Amino acid sequence: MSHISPVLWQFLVKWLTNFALFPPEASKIAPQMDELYFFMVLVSLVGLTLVILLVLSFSILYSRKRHPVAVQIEGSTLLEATWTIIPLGLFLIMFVWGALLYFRIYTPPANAMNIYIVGKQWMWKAEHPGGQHEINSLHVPMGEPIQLTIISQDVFHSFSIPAFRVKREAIPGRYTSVWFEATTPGTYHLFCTQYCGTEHSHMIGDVVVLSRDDFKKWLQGSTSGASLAQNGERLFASLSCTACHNTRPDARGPSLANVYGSRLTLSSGQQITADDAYLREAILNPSQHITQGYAPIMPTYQGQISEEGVIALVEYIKNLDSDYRVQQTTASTTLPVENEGKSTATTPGTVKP
Amino acid sequence: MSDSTAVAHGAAESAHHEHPPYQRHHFETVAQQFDATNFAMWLFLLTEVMFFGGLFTAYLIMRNWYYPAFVEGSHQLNVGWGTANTGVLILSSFTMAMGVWSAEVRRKGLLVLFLCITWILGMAFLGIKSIEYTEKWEKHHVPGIHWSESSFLNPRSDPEVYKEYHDKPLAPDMADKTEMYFFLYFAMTGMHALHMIVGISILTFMIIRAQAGAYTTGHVTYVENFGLYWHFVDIIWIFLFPLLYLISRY
Amino acid sequence: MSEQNYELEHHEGPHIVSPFLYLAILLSLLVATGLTVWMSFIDLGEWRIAPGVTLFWNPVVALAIACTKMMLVVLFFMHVKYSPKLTKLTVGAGLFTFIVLVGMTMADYFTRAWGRW
Amino acid sequence: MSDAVTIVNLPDQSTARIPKMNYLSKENGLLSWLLTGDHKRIATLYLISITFFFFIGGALAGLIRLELLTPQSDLVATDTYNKLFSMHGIIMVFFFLVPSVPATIGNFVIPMMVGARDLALPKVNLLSWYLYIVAGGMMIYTMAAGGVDTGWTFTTPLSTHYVNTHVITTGLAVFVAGFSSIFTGLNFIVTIHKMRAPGMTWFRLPLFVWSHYAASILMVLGTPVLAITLVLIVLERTIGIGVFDPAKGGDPLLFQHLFWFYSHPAVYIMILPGMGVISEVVSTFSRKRVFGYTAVAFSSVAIAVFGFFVWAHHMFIMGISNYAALIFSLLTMLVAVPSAIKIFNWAFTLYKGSITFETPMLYAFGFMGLFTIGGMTGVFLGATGTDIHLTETYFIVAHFHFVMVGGMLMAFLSGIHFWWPKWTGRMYPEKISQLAAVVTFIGFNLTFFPQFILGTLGMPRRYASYPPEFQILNVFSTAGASVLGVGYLLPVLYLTWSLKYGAIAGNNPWQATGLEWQVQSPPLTENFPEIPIVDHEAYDYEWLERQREKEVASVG
Repeated sequence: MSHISPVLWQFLVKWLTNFALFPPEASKIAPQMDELYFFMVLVSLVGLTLVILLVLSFSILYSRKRHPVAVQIEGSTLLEATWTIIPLGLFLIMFVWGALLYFRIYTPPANAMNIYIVGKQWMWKAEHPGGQHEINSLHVPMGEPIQLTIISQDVFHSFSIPAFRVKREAIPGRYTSVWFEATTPGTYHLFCTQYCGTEHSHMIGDVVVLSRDDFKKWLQGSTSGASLAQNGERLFASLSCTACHNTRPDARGPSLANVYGSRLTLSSGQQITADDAYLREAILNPSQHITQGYAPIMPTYQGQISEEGVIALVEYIKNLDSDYRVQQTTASTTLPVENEGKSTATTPGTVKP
Repeated sequence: MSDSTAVAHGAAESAHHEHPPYQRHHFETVAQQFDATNFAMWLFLLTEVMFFGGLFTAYLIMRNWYYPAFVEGSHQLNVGWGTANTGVLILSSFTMAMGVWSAEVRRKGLLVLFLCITWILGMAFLGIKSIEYTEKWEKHHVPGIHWSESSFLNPRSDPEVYKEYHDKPLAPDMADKTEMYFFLYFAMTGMHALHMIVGISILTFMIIRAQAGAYTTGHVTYVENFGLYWHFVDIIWIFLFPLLYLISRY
Repeated sequence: MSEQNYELEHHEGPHIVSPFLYLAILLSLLVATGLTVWMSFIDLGEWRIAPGVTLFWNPVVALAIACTKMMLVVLFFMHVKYSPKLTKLTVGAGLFTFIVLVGMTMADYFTRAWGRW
Repeated sequence: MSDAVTIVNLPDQSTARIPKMNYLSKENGLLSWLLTGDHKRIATLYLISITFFFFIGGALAGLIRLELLTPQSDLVATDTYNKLFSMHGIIMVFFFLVPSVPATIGNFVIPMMVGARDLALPKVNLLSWYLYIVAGGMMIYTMAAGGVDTGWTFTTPLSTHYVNTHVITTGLAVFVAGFSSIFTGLNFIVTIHKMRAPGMTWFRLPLFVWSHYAASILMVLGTPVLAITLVLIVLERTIGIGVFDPAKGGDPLLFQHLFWFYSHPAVYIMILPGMGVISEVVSTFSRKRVFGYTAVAFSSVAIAVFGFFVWAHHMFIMGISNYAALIFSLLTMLVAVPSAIKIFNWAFTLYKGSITFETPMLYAFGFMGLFTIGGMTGVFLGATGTDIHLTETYFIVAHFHFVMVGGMLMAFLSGIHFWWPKWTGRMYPEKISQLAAVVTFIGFNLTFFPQFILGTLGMPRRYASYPPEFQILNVFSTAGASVLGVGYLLPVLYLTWSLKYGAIAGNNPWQATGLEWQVQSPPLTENFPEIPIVDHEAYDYEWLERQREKEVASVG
C-alpha cells in the first residue's frame, strides 16, 4: 500500500493512530456525562435499527413482486399509543437525567477555588486569586473543585473544555459560572465555541492539569508580586472608595467587611445574597443595589473600570473579613491614581508555562 | 346587499353563472371571496400582533429593570397631548366603523364623508405626534443623536414637570437608563406612526375610489378589511398610551 | 374545525351593526380613556407579595382598562362578535401566541433571581 | 422493467402528446410570467429562483469544506471563511430551506389537492415571489459588496457593534424574505380554510396539506418576531438604539429570546412540508393509505403548537435561568414525540403494502433513516446535561444538517421527482435518478456523519482552523461533500434534459389518488375544467380502482 500511494498510506496510518470517538475523560463530571451520552447513543441505535429493520423487512416482504395487492389498513390505536408512550418515556428519562447533570455542572460546591475568566476578542484571560495571570491557558490543580467565574468584555464568547465536558457562555455585562474537578494531569484543549468575530478560531488555548505540588510550584513561579485582592485593594483606594466605605460612624456607605455571602436587604426591600454578580452590579449600577438605610449617592463606575478591574475589586471585597485594612488605607495617603483599571492590565502577569 | 347574495347563491349553483364584476375568477361565490379576504386580513393582523409583540416584550423587561428611569422618562411626556391623541384615534376608529357601515348600506356620500373625516383625524394624530416629537427634540430627549440626561440628573432644571411631580434626581447610572425609555418610546410610537402613515396613504387612495363609487355596489370587502387594519392600529395605541404615558403619575 | 361545507355554512354576508351601537361604543371608549387618565393620577397602592416583590395596582388597572377597550374595539368595531368562529379562533390564537412570547420570556427573567445563576 | 417492479403507467408513447392547452402554453412571453396570478407559474418561478440560491449556497458550502481540508486556514483568510459560512447559512436557511417545499411544490399542488382553481390570493402570492426576489437581490448585492460575517444567527453585540460588514443590507434582505414567507403561509391557511372543494372535509385532505397548514401557522405567527428583531438590529447599527446593547443597559440575551422565538419554529417551517411530501410518496409507492392518518395529521399540528414553547433550548448555556432551562428542556422532549410518531406511521404504511422503488421512494427511505438520526441527536441537545458538552460544536452542525439536508432536502428532491410529471408533463429518466438518489445518500452520510464524532470530540463550529488531530474526520467530510455535490448536480442535468426528451407522463403515471393526479399534466391554468365534488378520503386506492374501471367501461 505504501508504495502505491504514499499520501493515502500516511493518511491511513494517521487515522488509525489518532482515531478517537470521545475526548479524554479528565474531570469528575466527564464519566457521568458520558454515561448519559452512551445511554442516548444506545437508545438512538436501537431506534434507528428498529426503523431500518421495519423499512427493510417490509420492503422485502411486501415488494410489488411478492405482494402485488396491498391490504388497506386504517391504523391501530394500540400501536399509536405504543410509539407515543415508549419514546415519551425514554425522552423523559433523558430529560431527568440530563437535568440532574445540568444542575450538577452549574452548581459549584461551596469550597471551590475561584478563578476569574475574562473573554475578549480574541483571547482568554484567566485571573488566579494569587494574582497570577494567564492568557489563552489555564493551569489548574488536580482533584480540587475549581469554579470559573466568566465574563466577556465585548461580544459573546463561550468557554469550553471538551475533556472536562464543561462549557459556559461568556456574556458581556454579566457573570456566569461553571465548575469542574480535574482528575487526570495533562494538557487539554480550551476553545471558544461561540462565534465571536474574525479570529474566532484562534481563540483557543490549553488547560494544564497539574498535580497539587506541581500546581503550587507553578503558582510560585508565576506570581506577579501582588495577589488579585491586593490589586483590588490598590484600585479600591485609587478610586477613593474608602471615602465612603470606611468604618467611621458618619460613613456614607456601608462597611464592606464580611459583606460577601451575607444576606442583604436592599432599599427596595428586596432580600438578596451578596455574590459576585451582586458586587459587580453594585459597583457599575449602584442605584438599584443600595443597601437599606443608605442614600443612593454612589457614582457609577461604568466605563471607568475594565472587567479585570472589577474582578480585582470583587475579589478584594470578597476577602475583606475585617475593617482593619480599610482603616489602614484610609489613614495613609492613597496610592498614585491608576485609573481606567490599567493597574491590573499593566502588571507583568502573562505567564507562559 | 340583497341582490349580491342572490348572485352568490346563483353562482354556487352553477360555476358558469354571470359574476359581478368584482368577483375574481378563481372564487366560486362572492361570499367565498369576502370570507377568504376577510380571513386573510385577520391573519395579517395576527402577524402584526407578533410584530409589535417583540417590542412589547423588550419594553416590559426594560421597564422592570429600570423602573425609576421609566417613571421619570414617562413624566416628561405630555399627558394632555397623549390623551388628546387617544381621543382622536378612538374617534377615527368610530368614523372608520361608520364608513364601513355606509358602504354596507350603500350610501356613497356618507362613505366619502366618513373616510374623509377618518383621514383628517389620522392626520391630526400625526400632527399632534409631531408636536410631541418636536418637544422631545427641544428638550434633548431624542436618544443617540440629540440626547442629554440633565433633566433626570437635575429635575429642577425642568420647572414645568418638576412642579407637577417633584421628581427626585436620579442616580447617574439610573439616569443613563432613561435613554432606554426613550429608545423604546421612539421605537414603539415610531413604528405605530409608520403604520398610521401607511394607513393614511391607503385611505387617500380609497377616498378617490369611493368617490367613483367603487365600494357602494355591494362590494364592501376592501373597506371592511381596511377598517380592520385601522382598528388594529388604534388598539396598539390603546396599549401604548397607558404603558408609555401613564407610569406612576400620582 | 368548525366550518364544513362551504355553501352550507355561508349566510347573508357581513352583519350590519347599527350606528347607534357604534356611537355607544365610541362613548364608552372615550369614558374609559378619561377613566384611565384620571386613575393614573391616584395612588392605588401596592401589594407586597414578598419582600422586594411588589405589585403596583396602577399599571394593573391601566392595563385592565386597556384590555377592556381593546375588547370593545375588537368585538364591535371589528365585528368579531358577529363573525364566524374561525375569526374568533384567529383572534384567540394571536393573543395566545403573544402571551407565550411575552410570558415565557418574562418567566426566564423573573426566575433568574431565584438562584445564583 | 416489468410490471412487477414498477407502478409507472405511461400512455402509449407513439400516440401520446402533451395536452395543447395547459398552464405553460396558455400565454407566452416574459410578461405573461412576470404578471401571472397562476399558482403553478409562480411555483415554477420560485423553483427556478430557489434552485439558483441553492447552488450559490452550495458553492459556499463547497468552499467551506475545502478550507477545512487542512487544519490551517490556508485556502482563505479567517474573515473570508467567516463570511463564507455566514452567507452559506443565511442563503440556505432564508432563501432555500424556508421557501423550498412550501413555495414551490406546496404552491403548485395545494390548490389542486384541495380542489381549488388557485390560491385564495393570487396577487399576494405573486407579491410574495417579488419580495423573495427583492430580498435575494439585496443578498446578492451584499455578497458582491463584500459579504457579511455575523453568522446566520446575527448574535448581538457582535452583529451590532463589532463587525463592519454589510449587516444592514443582510438584515433588511432577511426581513423582506421573511415577509415573502409570511405571505405564502397566510395564503395557504386561507386557501385550506376557504377554498376546499365541495365534500373536501378536513379529514379527507391529503397529509401534505395538513403539514403545510401546520407550517403556515408557524410562518404567520413566528416570522414577524424575527422581523422586528432585525429592525431593532438595523436601528442599533444605524442610529444606536440600545435595546440589545449591554453598554446602554440593553440585554443581548433578549435578542437571543426574540431571535429563537422565530428561529426555532423556523426549523419546523423547514421540516414540516418535507414530512408532508414523505406522507404522499410513501403512500403512493406502497399503494396503501397512510397508516394512522389522524395521528400523522395531528402530529403535524402538535409540532406546530409545541414548536412555539421550546425556543430557549438554544440558550441553555447562555445564562438563562436554570428553572427556565428545565421547563424548556421538558417541552423539547414533548415536541420530539410527534416526529417519532410520524416515522413509525410511515414505516407501518409499508406493512402489507405493495411496494415499488422509484426515485421518490428511494429519497423517502433516505429521509426516514436520516431524519431518525437527526431527530434522535436533537434529543441529545434538548437534554440540558448533554447539551452543555455538545452544543456549539460540530455535533450541532451535524444534527441540523441531518434534519435540514438529510430531511428537508431529501424530501424536496423526493417531491420534485414525484410531481415532476405533473409539473412538466414528462417523466424524468428513472435509472440515472435512482443512481443520483443513492449517490446523494452515500455522499450525505460521508459528509455529515464524521461531524457527529468531531463534535463529540469537541471541535467547535465556525472554526476556520482547527487542531490537527481533527483533520482525518474533516478529510472524510470534505470527500463526502464532493460526492454530495455530484448527487445534487445530477438531478439538475437530467431534469433539464427531461423537459425536452422525457417520456410523456400522462395524467397519472404513479396511479396516485390525489386530486392533482386526476387532471391532465401539465394541468390547465384553471386546474379543473369543473370543480370536483369529493366523495372519498385521501389515499383511497379502491376509489381510484373504481374510477379506472369506470373509465375503461365508458371507453370500451
